[in-house]
Amino acid sequence: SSSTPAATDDASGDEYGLVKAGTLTVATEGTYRPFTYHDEGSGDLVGYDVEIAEAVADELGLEIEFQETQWDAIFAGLESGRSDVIANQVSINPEREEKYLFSSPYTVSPSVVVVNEGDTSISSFEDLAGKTTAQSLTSNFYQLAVDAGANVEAVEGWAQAVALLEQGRVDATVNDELTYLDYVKENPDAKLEVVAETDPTQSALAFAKDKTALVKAVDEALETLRADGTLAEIGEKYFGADVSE
Amino acid sequence: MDSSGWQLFLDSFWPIVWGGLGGTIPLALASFAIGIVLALVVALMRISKNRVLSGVARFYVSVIRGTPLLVQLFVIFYGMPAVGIVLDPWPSAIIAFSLNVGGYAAEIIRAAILSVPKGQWEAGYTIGMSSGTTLRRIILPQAARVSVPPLSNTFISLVKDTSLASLILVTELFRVSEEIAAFSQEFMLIYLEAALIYWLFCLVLSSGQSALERRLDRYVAV
Amino acid sequence: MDSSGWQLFLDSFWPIVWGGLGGTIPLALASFAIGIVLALVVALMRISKNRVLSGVARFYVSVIRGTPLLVQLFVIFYGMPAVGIVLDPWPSAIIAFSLNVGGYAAEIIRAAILSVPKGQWEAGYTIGMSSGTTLRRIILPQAARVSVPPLSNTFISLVKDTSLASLILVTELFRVSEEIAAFSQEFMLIYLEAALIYWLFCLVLSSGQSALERRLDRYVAV
Amino acid sequence: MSPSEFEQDPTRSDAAGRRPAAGDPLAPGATPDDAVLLTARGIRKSFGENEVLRSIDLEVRRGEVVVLIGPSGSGKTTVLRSLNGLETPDSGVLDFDGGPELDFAAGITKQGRVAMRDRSAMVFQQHNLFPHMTVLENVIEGPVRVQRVPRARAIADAEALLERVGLSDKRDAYPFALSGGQQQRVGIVRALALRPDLLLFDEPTSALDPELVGEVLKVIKELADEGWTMVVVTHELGFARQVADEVLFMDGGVVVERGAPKDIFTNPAEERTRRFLDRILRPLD
Amino acid sequence: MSPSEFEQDPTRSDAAGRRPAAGDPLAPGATPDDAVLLTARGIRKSFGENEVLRSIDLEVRRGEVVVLIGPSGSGKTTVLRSLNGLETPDSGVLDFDGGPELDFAAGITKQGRVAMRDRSAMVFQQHNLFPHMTVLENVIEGPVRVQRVPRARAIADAEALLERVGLSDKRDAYPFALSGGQQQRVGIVRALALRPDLLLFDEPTSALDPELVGEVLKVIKELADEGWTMVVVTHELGFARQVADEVLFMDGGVVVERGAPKDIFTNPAEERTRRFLDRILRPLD
Ligand SMILES: Nc1ncnc2c1ncn2[C@@H]1O[C@H](COP(=O)(O)OP(=O)(O)OP(=O)(O)O)[C@@H](O)[C@H]1O
Ligand SMILES: Nc1ncnc2c1ncn2[C@@H]1O[C@H](COP(=O)(O)OP(=O)(O)OP(=O)(O)O)[C@@H](O)[C@H]1O
Ligand SMILES: [Mg+2]
Ligand SMILES: [Mg+2]
Repeated sequence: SSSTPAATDDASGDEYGLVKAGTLTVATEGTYRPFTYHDEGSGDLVGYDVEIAEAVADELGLEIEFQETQWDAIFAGLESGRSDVIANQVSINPEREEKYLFSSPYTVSPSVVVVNEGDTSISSFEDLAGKTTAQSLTSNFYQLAVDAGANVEAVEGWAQAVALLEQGRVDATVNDELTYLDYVKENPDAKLEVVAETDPTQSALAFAKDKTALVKAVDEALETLRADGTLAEIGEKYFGADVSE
Repeated sequence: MDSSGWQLFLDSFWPIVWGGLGGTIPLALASFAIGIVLALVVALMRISKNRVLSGVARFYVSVIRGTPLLVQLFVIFYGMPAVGIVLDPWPSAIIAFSLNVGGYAAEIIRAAILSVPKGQWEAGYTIGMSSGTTLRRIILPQAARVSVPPLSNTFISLVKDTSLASLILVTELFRVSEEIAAFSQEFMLIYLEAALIYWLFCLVLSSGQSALERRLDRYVAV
Repeated sequence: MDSSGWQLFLDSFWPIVWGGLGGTIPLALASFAIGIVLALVVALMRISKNRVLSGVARFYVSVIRGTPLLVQLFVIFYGMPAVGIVLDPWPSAIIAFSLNVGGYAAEIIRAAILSVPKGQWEAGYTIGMSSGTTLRRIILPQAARVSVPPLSNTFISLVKDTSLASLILVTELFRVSEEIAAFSQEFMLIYLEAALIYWLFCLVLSSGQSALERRLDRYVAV
Repeated sequence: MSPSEFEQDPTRSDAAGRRPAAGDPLAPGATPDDAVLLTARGIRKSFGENEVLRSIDLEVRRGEVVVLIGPSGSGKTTVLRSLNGLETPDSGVLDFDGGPELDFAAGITKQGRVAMRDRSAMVFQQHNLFPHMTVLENVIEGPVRVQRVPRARAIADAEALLERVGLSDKRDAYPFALSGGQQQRVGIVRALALRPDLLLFDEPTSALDPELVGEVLKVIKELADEGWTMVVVTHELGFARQVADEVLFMDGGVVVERGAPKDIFTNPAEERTRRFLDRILRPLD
Repeated sequence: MSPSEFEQDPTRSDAAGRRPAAGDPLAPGATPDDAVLLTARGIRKSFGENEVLRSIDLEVRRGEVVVLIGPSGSGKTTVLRSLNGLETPDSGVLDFDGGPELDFAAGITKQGRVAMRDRSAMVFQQHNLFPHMTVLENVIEGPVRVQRVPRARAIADAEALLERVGLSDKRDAYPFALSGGQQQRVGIVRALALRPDLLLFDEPTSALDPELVGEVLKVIKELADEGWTMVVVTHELGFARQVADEVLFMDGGVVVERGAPKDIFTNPAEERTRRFLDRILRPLD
């Protein structure tokens, strides 16, 4: 199949310059629970970001196709024109804003400092100074920890970070509150606690710089979905709360 | 392993195996087959007296072996579109892995060809054969025998290296394990299971190697 | 490449090289040195007539070659704490890579030992040497010559495989590149730069190989 | 199929550019006569600085056996290889009866070398049988692949030749399963099957156990008796004496002395020849 | 240093458990006398189903030269290897003068094998020099590493031996740079440097160019003349005739015939011996 944008006249959405006419091609990791992951392990691709993207595509009258790959390759795919949009809890920061376009945010949630239960030596971001945290490199939590003066060990993802924390090899990990909540929901025995949280961070869909028309349409779609309660509904499903504002 | 762990292990087994049968194995087989042909060409180029040919071959081998496979994949899948070449995941993966095998196997094949005694070339010439015919009829069948063990090493490495293909959207054994690990957060258990399944595949493939060696050894005293 | 890309390339160059000199190279050298010693032991076990020893060696080689290095690293770093063994990143990495090299290099060394003509063992015995002395003084020096090229392949693969060490918190060449890529969002450019730097390292290491081969070849007709 | 079928098939000889065999499978491509088959003049060859052949002249008549003797490194093998096109001399002229004259100084085309190679066949010291082929496959490989002889006929021919050297029962064996003498006899048959005008032997018995030498020498002697033209490098002086029409003693890349075997062996003109013969015939003196 | 220094150093012979050399560096560890050095009785050896030695008896007196001849595969090499401890017979008794009697049927300890091996030294057909060591290093390896002779003395000894066989100028060469005959002479020196009671030669000239055979045979003959005790496997019948005190003809794992060379060669009692000799001496008949 050729990915050159050779939209036919009657295909909808050809004004967006889509990778594949009539289809929104969405890049996502597929291994980042609860935002993008496989149900029952290797079942259907599900998750908060996945359903948001599906709702947006539906609203735009487009088919949807997911491309699953590692974080390393997600932005390379966007830039090389292999995908139209990234739906993977990409948080908005100045470096990224310089290179990509963002939709309006669909997740607003604080970052939290997670420690082992009973560890009283850390009770704020400032306390991370001189402590060791485990972060996945590609998240903005990495930056938060570094800024707080922590000694950061880079890991693959949440699971490894928690493993290190529980094995006592790091003092804390910084992550999205939603990730933490999902984890303790699945692992009620986990002896972890949140000791601090930031102001909320915003995550949004990311696009290549030349996709202004698409971004505009997506923003409108998000607005509609917000208005008709779909975003809140998806939030309820995964977190028991609306996290889109 | 507690009973829920055991259950997860069992539930994951077939999905991971299918990831192997549907991704890892066909990808490895196709890339290996193409890579070997490429390697043969490169090996002959390196042996050739033509300075340009052997220089090109030497450079190719050096770059392939000197740079990470991950970057090679990246360049072919995410870099080539910049020059207007857009390939689908599977063709990209097969091209990248074939080029990689080509670089490693070329040196093995070159050594195997050189290990056939010079007298065999001369015996071919003296019965009137051209270099090409001698190569094909006399030298390569003998070189095959010597090169099976190292090539099977290359193949077994390839089987595991194909896990990088998930980077360019190909679903294979390890990708399936990562999905399960991400869902269940039981990465240690699942990765061990993946390792076990890789190992089983490799055992099967190694027994293929032994069979091939026996076949090629039929003309050698035991 | 536009000028800001070029600037990023220049700014990243030394950090990535330092990642290599401070992480990749010492990790590769240490693991290779230990791995070779291990490989020698395993090779001798496999050659030995003792069924148990050779069975153990065979199993070890099969597992090491049959399972992904990533899983081996994970087991040692994340898995061992379950049985009370908690190792720091560097020791874990060195142990994992040494074990890995041990498995691959054992087969190379075994083949090299077997390639020394039987007459050399007998010549050792007939001047009164024990098996051990013959091995050390007569056989290994000759096996070294044969095994340098394949071992250098193993070493060069190892140099690139050390990038997996970042998964267990060791900072090396590729880790540094990933950090720069993540913050600059210039994945393609930075990965190409990393590949270039790997390649430069490999060129240097290969020239070391050539020098070693020349040294070992001094007693062979040219 | 009887070996004499070779004669009944005129196409074969045309295809291979060689004369049909006589009734006996061991018989050469031509009945011996006194025509000159091969003339070499002023053959020179250097490897780097090392001048290995310094103007060698050689004339071989049809049906004649020429034996080359001389110390190691004197250039005997290089002479044979030059005749077979395995080595290209730096200068000199080679003239095979019926072919174009080849002037090496003027450069020689690939076709020229192939044409020259097709006239002769070499039997090597180390036999160089193809280890991955059975005895029969070794023998028919040249006729079938190169000369395009129909496979059935090539097999029949090969079987006749193998029978003649006493190896019929080994036709499906692989070389490793044969003794040295048997291997060398297969090597000879492989050369014969090409029906060359000229057979070249490079120390065909020197890699053999002493008791196996006889069986190979006997086969070569029979070939000589039946009129094959051959050039033989050997250290078996007794054999040379019985078989050779002419003996050439080489040393340092030149032919020091040449003549009938009885003259050379009993009364060499040159001191160098005498010393060489002494060393071989009376090693302990 | 003069070769006779060996005599001036009584510790040496003790350390190595061997008798000091006579004045000449080529002289054996003992002056020849008629004492029996080695007795082997009923030596049997099978490889799998293949019974290679079927009760071999052998007696070697000090200073004597025993020559083994026989067709390929008759077991000659296996006899030598059994004497040198490279092969362990299935049964039979081996008795080196002054050492314990070894009964193979009763099993033999590692020490027993080592003790036996230390009494003799083997010269191989393919010389088996250590390619990664210079000539001198090859020769002193055994004395220095195994016998713990001081390095300087071992070097002096080696140099004297090398000079005696005409290889002084090659002491720092690597084996690849030597001719076959030179390599074989180094192989002999390497064995001599161990000052063994018994020298074993396994076809020491059969891998050599014919003109190089003489130089090696001459060295062996000199050793014999000087009283070294040796067992030699060879196909050089002229040499055997001149040098042997006793000739054993082996076939199929048994000693078919034994006696003085003149008897065996001119008037063999057994038909098998006669046929074997004929094949070697008159290959073309
Ligand atoms: N391919 C080659 N490259 C360099 N030198 C060579 C080559 N072939 C032969 N020579 C040299 O040419 C000389 C003659 O070699 P050639 O093999 O013709 O001698 P020969 O008379 O056949 O000796 P031998 O009895 O040992 O076979 C030798 O000095 C040899 O080293
Ligand atoms: N290690 C071994 N394993 C199995 N069979 C062997 C082994 N060594 C020798 N033989 C067999 O023992 C028999 C005698 O071998 P040996 O080498 O002693 O004969 P030989 O008289 O020295 O012959 P040659 O003249 O060919 O050297 C042969 O049939 C040989 O195949
Ligand atoms: Mg020669
Ligand atoms: Mg033998």
